[in-house]
Formats: sequence, structure tokens, C-alpha cells
Amino acid sequence: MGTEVEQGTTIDAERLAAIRADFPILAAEPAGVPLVYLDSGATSQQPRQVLDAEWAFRTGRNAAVHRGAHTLAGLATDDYEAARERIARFVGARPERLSWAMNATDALNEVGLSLAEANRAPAVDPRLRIGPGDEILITEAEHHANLLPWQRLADETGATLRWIAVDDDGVWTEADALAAITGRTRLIAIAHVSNVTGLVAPVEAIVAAARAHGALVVLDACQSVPHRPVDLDALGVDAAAFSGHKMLGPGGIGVLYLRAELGDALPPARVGGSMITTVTMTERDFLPAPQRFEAGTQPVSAIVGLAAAVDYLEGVGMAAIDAHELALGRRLAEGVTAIDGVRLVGPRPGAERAGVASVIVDGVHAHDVGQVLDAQGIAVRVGHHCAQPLHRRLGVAATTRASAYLYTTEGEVDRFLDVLAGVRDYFGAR
Amino acid sequence: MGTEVEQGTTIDAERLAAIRADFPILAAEPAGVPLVYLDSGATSQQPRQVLDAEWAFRTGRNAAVHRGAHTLAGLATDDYEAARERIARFVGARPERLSWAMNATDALNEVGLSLAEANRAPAVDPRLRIGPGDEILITEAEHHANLLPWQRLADETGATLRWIAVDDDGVWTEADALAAITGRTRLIAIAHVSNVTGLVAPVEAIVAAARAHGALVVLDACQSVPHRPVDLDALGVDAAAFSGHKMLGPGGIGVLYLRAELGDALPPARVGGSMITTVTMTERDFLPAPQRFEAGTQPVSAIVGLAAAVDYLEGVGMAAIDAHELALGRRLAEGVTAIDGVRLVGPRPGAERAGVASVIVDGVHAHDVGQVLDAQGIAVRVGHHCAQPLHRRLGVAATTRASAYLYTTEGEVDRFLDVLAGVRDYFGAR
Amino acid sequence: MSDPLAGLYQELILEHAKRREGEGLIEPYDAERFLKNPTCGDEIRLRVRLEDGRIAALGWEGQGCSISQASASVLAEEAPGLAVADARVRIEALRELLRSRGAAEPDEQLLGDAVAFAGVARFPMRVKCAMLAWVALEEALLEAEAR
Amino acid sequence: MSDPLAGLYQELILEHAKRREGEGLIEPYDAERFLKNPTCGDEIRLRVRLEDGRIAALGWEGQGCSISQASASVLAEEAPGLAVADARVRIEALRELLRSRGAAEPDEQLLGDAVAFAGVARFPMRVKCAMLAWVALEEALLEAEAR
Ligand SMILES: Cc1ncc(COP(=O)(O)O)c(C=O)c1O
Ligand SMILES: Cc1ncc(COP(=O)(O)O)c(C=O)c1O
Repeated sequence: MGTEVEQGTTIDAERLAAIRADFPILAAEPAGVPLVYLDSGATSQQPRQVLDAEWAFRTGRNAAVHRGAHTLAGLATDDYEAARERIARFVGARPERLSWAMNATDALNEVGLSLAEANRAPAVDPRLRIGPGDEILITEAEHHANLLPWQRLADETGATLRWIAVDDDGVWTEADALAAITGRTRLIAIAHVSNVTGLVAPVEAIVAAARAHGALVVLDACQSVPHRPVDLDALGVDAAAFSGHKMLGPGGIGVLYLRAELGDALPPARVGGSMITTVTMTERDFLPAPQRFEAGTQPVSAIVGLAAAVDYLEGVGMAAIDAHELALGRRLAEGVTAIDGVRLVGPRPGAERAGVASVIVDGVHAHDVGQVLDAQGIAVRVGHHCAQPLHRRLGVAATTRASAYLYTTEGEVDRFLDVLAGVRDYFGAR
Repeated sequence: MGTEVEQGTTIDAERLAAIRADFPILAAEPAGVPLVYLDSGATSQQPRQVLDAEWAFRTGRNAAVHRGAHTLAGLATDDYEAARERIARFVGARPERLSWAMNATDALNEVGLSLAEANRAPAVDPRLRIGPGDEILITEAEHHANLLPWQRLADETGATLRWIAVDDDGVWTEADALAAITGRTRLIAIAHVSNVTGLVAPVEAIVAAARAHGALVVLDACQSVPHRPVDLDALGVDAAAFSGHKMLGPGGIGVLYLRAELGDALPPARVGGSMITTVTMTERDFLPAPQRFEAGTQPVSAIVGLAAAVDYLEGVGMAAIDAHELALGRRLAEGVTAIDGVRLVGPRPGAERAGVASVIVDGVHAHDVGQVLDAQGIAVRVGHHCAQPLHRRLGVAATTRASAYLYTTEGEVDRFLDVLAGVRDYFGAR
Repeated sequence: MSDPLAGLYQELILEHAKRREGEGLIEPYDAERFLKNPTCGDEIRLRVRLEDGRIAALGWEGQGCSISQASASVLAEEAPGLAVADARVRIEALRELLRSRGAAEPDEQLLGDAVAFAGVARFPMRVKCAMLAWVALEEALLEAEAR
Repeated sequence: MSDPLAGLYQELILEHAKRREGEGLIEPYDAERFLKNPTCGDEIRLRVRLEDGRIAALGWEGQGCSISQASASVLAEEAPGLAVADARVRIEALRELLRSRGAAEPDEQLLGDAVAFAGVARFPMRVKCAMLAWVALEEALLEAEAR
């Protein structure tokens, strides 16, 4: 890594400046004013180290992996498998438990499609069996990516989709979860950290309850893996998904984590080359995981880029990043709560929340709020953030969300709060 | 585009040199000797113009598309949709007919999975109906990516998988195809150009016969779109798939082409964010194509890179590239045929073949052939090229394949032929 | 600090966003359209009644940003009395103006108060908001005529 | 031109690839394994018979590259008479040598003719070829003992 940032428990001003200098886009002025990028929850920006790693791969080692026998193919395969090991180490997973997808949505669909296929087979592996009378449990706050695949799985298998309801703030508790997990629960799919409310799910308690009832746990780790230390093997979840583009990596790479028992039992949703042993015109046999889930040419350059992103994140230190973002989350929550006519969604100030704050501005539509912020160079996301049911429950069609990352400064948060405080006046909403 | 290469009907020596200078990897010496890259059929190399386009996007315009409302998101969305239009123009398609996949394998699976789902619904759109008594028609030469999804679809729907058999050379004819298409045929899936034999399929005749019998046609365009002018709307196929990494673009981007009737009738295989209109906890409504098939964050940088690749290809001219490669294919076929104890697979010299030649060396395993070539810097692919049934029919487990692209020179082909001619002696296989 | 949004949020727009002219679902009606912008959740339900080839009445209900609500309000103020063909010309003129990215000159004569939306053209992501009600009318007119 | 492949294709390997020592499926046998390398299509079917904790006989059938065939042939020549435990030690030693990427020194004493495969270590993509028969024996021994 070019920049010398040492692992620590916090990110001080000097280190923050060094980090920011690694991200070319943070110096851009797309709206004619300095960019204040508070939309990392949607997609993060990339440091030059990631771009450099991909460039080096593409201009010096690019070839088809696990197919070619020539030297270049060997180099590419080495990079490919080294990247898998690197990313696996980052999330506390044995390498063979990770396979690749287009994005996290794709990875979650892969699990849902595979489970549906497994349950159409005449003899279903009992660990995978889901049917009428069984329940699939999610929460009312899920991202559509962690909702639609389970709706469909329930529809296809005849199981019932149940959900943990949220309160007026969009919050649910460990007690709510434990009350909902019963002997009928066959699969639990939850976001580790909510992309709207910043709520952190009690994964350990949920996994323990699931184990006790023989249910599978699927973790949507899209908003946790990029921002805090996560050890998937230790958490004991059965499957997990996250996206490279939310963690300093390139687009086009999602990661699917599958415990060994699941990896070898699930029929692959995507079939084709490089994942088979023997193929005849009518029959096919599949390789074991992870290759089983890697049909066709994989996004190797993006995987190499993601490994570089992971190097970068660990160079800074995930504990330090977590502390930095929790502090920003606090600042956001407190700052927003102090503004008249602005309602904070999610955990109250003081309660744990990731570095994200979604707000409702009385009398002003989120789109208009976002426009006023954008005019000052502040990029936030407005809309339902792919969580329509949650927004319906909150009684609005859209919220305005500011989300932070390791490169976000307190000054940027303050700038956001400052402009936000003036929005209602601008629209005469008093 | 940096290099000034004008559209023409051939690629002359000067232009070829200019083209090669755009590909940094062609100057690499991974095996300690100059690289002779004859594995473009597996994956192509990328010109710096593609890298530059991606770099510019990632460092200046990167954001979530079709989600954000801020200026940066607007720029990213503009690039994203402009790239779709650019790529669509390249393949003669209306832009809304293209959606994105991880690779061509994924795109073909999407069609297969969607058709299976459509046929599980109580009321099946009659155009999509496939069931017992119906036939799915492929050829014995298909890539696994265009075989396994249809095996599975046949298994799931109760339809019969039929195939056009190949002859001892791995070749099939228009007459074979027309004889196989009957009133029972519901879907025909064929490679436009074979990745092993270089055979060019008679798509027009097949589409006409399919239309006459009301069958759908799915075209595996992986080896045609990169190498010759292709006009998908004009061909009249119902669906098509190709991969960016085989056409100077980055990995991680596949393209799915769907005719409007199909695009709006098919249930999407992948469900999640950005492809819905209204979502409740139990119901979901989908957007029309193409967004319907674009769940989650798309590989935007790769799509921008692919648009730059397409710019590059058209800067050279697809007719010129086609002519260049047909000439190389002829040279390969003739040269190989002249070597004692080496058997050419696919069309005989003189018959049309793309710029690819797969060979069987008497008494020497393909892996050993490839090793000898690699020692001289010549990168070819050895193995079954994801076409095991074809290789079984040819009576071998593996062949050695040389495949050319716009940057391949006659000198490189000759170098390959030269070393190939010495292989049997090396192993004493006389 | 000069207001970079002055071109977008014209006085007339902010005023119409509050006034919500024509809000309410008329009865009887010849056609109704419900449209939604999935990105931001804006919704509109619009009804229209025709008499002798003219728009006799128009009413709407909806929620959304100030641009989308103001544009429905302006439409409701301007549409009644227009011949169907003239309404179509106006809708098309507004669409062209908004898609011009600021390059086109607004035709005040033709567009009336809707020229206030000219500034939207420089905010491409808001074009859909400004067009929502107008597209709903366009589709409703087609439907009404098809009956 | 010096032969960059001399380290890989040793005389002994090329000779064994032709000789195919031990080819044929023995009867009776205690365990059989069929292994396949999906990348290149190499296949081996290997049978082993044990007597008093020793390998009494070993036979194989297969197809593949010269490395994989020669390695099966060398194995068939060396294995008979070995104690099962000793065979395991040799298999592990070969595996370590081949995975060393050229860094490890081969133990000639232990490996016998199999040292000829030392050169494979510098061709990582051929390691699987050289190990195929040996892994088949490793698995067959486990199976034979499990019975
Ligand atoms: C004819 C053909 N079809 C399908 C594929 C699969 O393409 P991908 O690996 O990019 O999914 C390939 C390339 O491997 C091919 O050559
Ligand atoms: C919690 C959560 N789950 C899933 C997703 C989907 O991720 P992707 O769009 O990369 O598939 C996101 C991001 O949009 C998210 O925040």
C-alpha cells in the first residue's frame, strides 16, 4: 500500500487527511463546489491503490483462470486464488467458503434459488427442507435484496414468510427476534446493519436461537463487513452476502459465504463452464464449493481489486474505522435531533448506530431536501433506499440519508447538519 | 480514442502495429520470452483506452445509478445509460433490449431460470410454455454455458432435450438443423460461432424455421459479437448473450439481449432493489425491461469500460476485424493440416471458419502440447474448452486451441505452427 | 451566497406546490391514470373528463416533491378548456423543453405558467418529477379516446 | 536453443509415460478409486490390494498427459511391497516437494524414481497431473483400511 497508515484504534486528523488524499474523487467538484460525499451506504469511493492493483493485473497478468495451462493463465489463477484467501481472511472465513456473485443481491438470490431448487427435488436434504407449515423469518426493515428472494422462496415452497415488526422509529430488539424464532422457523434472513436506520442486529443471539431450533441463518452483511470487524466463521451463520462496491472495491463483485455443509448440499443456481466435473448431453456433475458456484468466467480483475481494498481497510484497521464511524453516527444523530422539524429514523441518540442517519423533514419532500443539499455539494441519498415496507411503516415515501465511511470528516457531517437546518426555511415549511 | 485507426476493410501492417501498441500486456514476457497470445477465445486483452475510460469514471463520476438524486449520481447515471446505448448500437439492438449479467453464462442461465419459473406459474404465457412433449433443441457442439441451462430446463419442465449431432470433424450443417426443427420444437439454443471448431451457424435459416414453428431462438453470441458485425434486431433472435471480457472489455460484465415481447413476459430470475415499482412485505411488482433484469447495484465501471471497448472495435471496423481474422483462420487451418500427425477439428480448410483452430496431436496429450508451446511464449488453451460432449464425440478428452483476435499477427500464427510441427518429435511420438 | 437553485425553485413553483390547484378526484370522469416514479416514490392519480373534444375537467391526487406537485397544480390550472390536440402539443412542448438540458428556449406563448419549469431542464434527475402529471394526462387522453 | 522444459520432461518421465508400468485393473482388490482432473480431463482408475499392512498389488487405467501417466507408472513400480504407513509418508513427501514451487530439496532416498518429478514444482499448473495417481492411492488406502 502506498500510504503509510498504521493500524490503530482511531483515525486522527493527520491520518484522515492521508486517507482522503488516496481517493481522487474526493477532490472532484461535480456540482461546482467541493464534494461532500455522504452516500457511501449506496456505494463507496475507491482509493488509487485499488485502481493500481487492477491496472497491474489487467496489463500484466490477465488471462482465463482455472482453464488455461499457459504461464499467463497460471499468474492470473495465482492472483485469483490469493485474492480469495485475502478476502476470506478479512471476514474470518475459510477460503473455500467464499464464492463470487455479481453483487450482494445476486448472492442472496443464489441462496434463495438454490433452496427452491433443492426443495423441488424428490429427495430433499433434510437440512434444506422448507415447506408448508414452515416459516421463513425476516424483519420489516430489510433491504429489498434481502426481502424479495425470501418472498419468492416462501411462495414457491408453500412456507410462510414472517417478519419481526419495527416500532415507530424503525427499530426492533433482540427480544422481538427471540420471540419470533420458534420450532417452525426454518430460515432466518436479516441485515447485520440496517442501511436505513443504522441498527445493529444481535446476530449472536439470533444464531444461538436458530441453532436451538435447527434453522438456517442468512446474514445480509452489506453494511457490516465494510465498516466493522466481522468474523463470519465465528458468528456461525450459514450463509452471508456482501458487495465489493460498498467497501472501497470495484462494482461487479459480490461475495457469497456458505458454510461447508450448505456449500456442498446446495444445487448451484447458475450452471455452465468451470463448475463441473463430467458433462454429457443429458447429465452434469458439479465440483464441490466454491467452484460449484462459479459458473463461467469470473470478474477476476474486480476480485483482485477487492483484495486490494481489503488490504487498504486493514491497513487503516477495522477497529479504528468502526470507532471513527460510530463517532460520526453519534454526531449525526445528535445533530439531527437538535434541528427543529427534523425527525431522526432509527436508534435514538445514545443507542448504538452505525455511521448513518436517515431523516424526515416536516413539510418538505426528501427529493427537495436532497436538492438543496446537492446545491451545496453535499451528496446524500433520498428515496426509500430499497426498503419500501420500512418507509411505509414510518409513514413516508422517502427519507433523506447521510452515510459516512472512513474518509468522512466531522466537518462534512457539520456541513450537512448546517444546510439541513435551513431546508424548512427555504421551502417556507413552518 | 487515442490511436488514430480508421475504419477500413482490412488491417494492414502499420495499423496492426498501432493496435498492438495499445495493448500493454502484449509487450509482457510472462514466460521469459515474448508473449504470443493465442487464447483470445477464452478471454481477450484490453487496450489502454478501456482502462482509461474506467479510470476516468471511477475517479470522477462514480456513484450509485438510478438511485441517487445528487449531481454525482446524475453523472454516473448518464454514463451508464450512454454506455447501454453505445453497446446496443454496436449489436444493432434497441437499448432497452439490453440488460446486464455477470457473464454470458449468467445471462443464459437467467433465460433458463426465468423460463422455468414462468412454466411453474399456474397461467403460463403461451409464448413461453414448454412442457412434456415439447422439445428444446441445441447442438452437440455447445459450450457448457449453452448446454447445462437447457438440460436443467428440460428436466424441470418435462420437455425433451434434443440435439443436432456433429460429424467426425465436429461439424453440423444447415440441413441438419432444418431437419431437427419441427412442430414440437419450442426453443432453439445455439452458438453463433463455435468456440472449439470456429463453425459459423446458419442463424438466418434457423430463425426462419423457428418462426415457422413458433419456437424461440436463443443465440450464444460469445464468439460472434467480438469478432464480426452482428445485428441482433435484424437477425430476429429472441434472446442472445455475450461477454465483455471476450471483446476487449473488462471481466464481470455479460450482456443479455431480449426481444421486447420476451423481456416484458419473463419473470426476472434475480430479484431485489432497483428493479421494482411497489414492494410490500408479501408482494412485489417489477419494472419493465431492461431494469426488470437489473437487480442490485450493476457493474457500472465495467459497463463504461465495455462501451469504450466497443468504441475501439468500431474505430478499427468490425468488417476489417472479421476479414483479418478469417484470413488468420485460413492460415491456421491450412498450416495445421500440413503438419504430419496433427488433426484439425472443425470445418476443412476452404470452408468458412472463424479465427480459431483446435487440433489433436497424435500420440501427445494436449496438456503436453500446450506446455511445449508455452515454453516458447505461445499461450494457447488446452482442454475440453467447456465442450465435453463435443470432445467425447471427437474421441479425445482434450484438444489444443489457438484463437486469434484483431491484434494477432500472421507471424504469431506462423510461430505457433512452427512449434506445433516439432511437438511430436519432442515426445518421440512417431 | 447566490442561490444555485433559484432557477429550479421559482416562486411560482413553490407557490403552486402549496396551493395544489385542482386537487381532488372529479366525478364523473372519462379516464383515470395512476403513475408512480419508483426512484423517489412520487405518485399521482389523475382523472379527466372530455366534452366535445375538449378537456372539461381535470382533478388529481398525489404525493411527491415540490416539483411534481407544483407541476400537477399548474397543469390543473391550465388544462381545462383546451382542445385535446392542443393539450398534446403543450405536453410535447414541455417534454422537449425539459429534456433539452437547458439548450432550448421556452415558448411562453404556448406553455403559459409551465415556463416556470424551464429551470428543471438543467436538473435532468428532476425531469421525471416535472413530467409526472403531464404524462398521466397524456395517457389518460389516449385512454379516454380509445373508449 | 536450450530446452526450457528439460527440468519438467525428464528422460525417465518420458520413458515411463510410454512404458505405463502396472497398467491394468488387478483382481482381486481391496479398494478402487476413480479420480478426474476437470480442467484437462485427465482420469485415473486405480486398484490396490493389501496384505499384512503392505501393498501387495497395484494396478491402474487412465488417460492424460505424459506427467500424469508417467507418475502413475512410477507409482505402480514403487508401491508394491511398501508398508501402508510408508506409502503415506512418500505420498506426503511428493506432495510437499511439488507444492514447494522449486524451493524444497527432494529426498532421493525416500522418493526413489519419483524425484524425477521434482521439476514439476516449477510448473504449478502441472502439480495436479503429477499427483493424480498418488492421491488416488492415498484415498484407496483410506478406503481399504475402513473396510
Ligand atoms: C461459445 C461460448 N459460450 C459461452 C461462453 C461462456 O462465457 P463466459 O465464461 O464469459 O460466461 C464462452 C466462453 O467461455 C463461449 O466461448
Ligand atoms: C443492507 C443492504 N442489503 C443489500 C444491498 C444490496 O447490495 P447490492 O446492490 O450491491 O446488491 C444493500 C445495498 O444497496 C444494502 O445496503
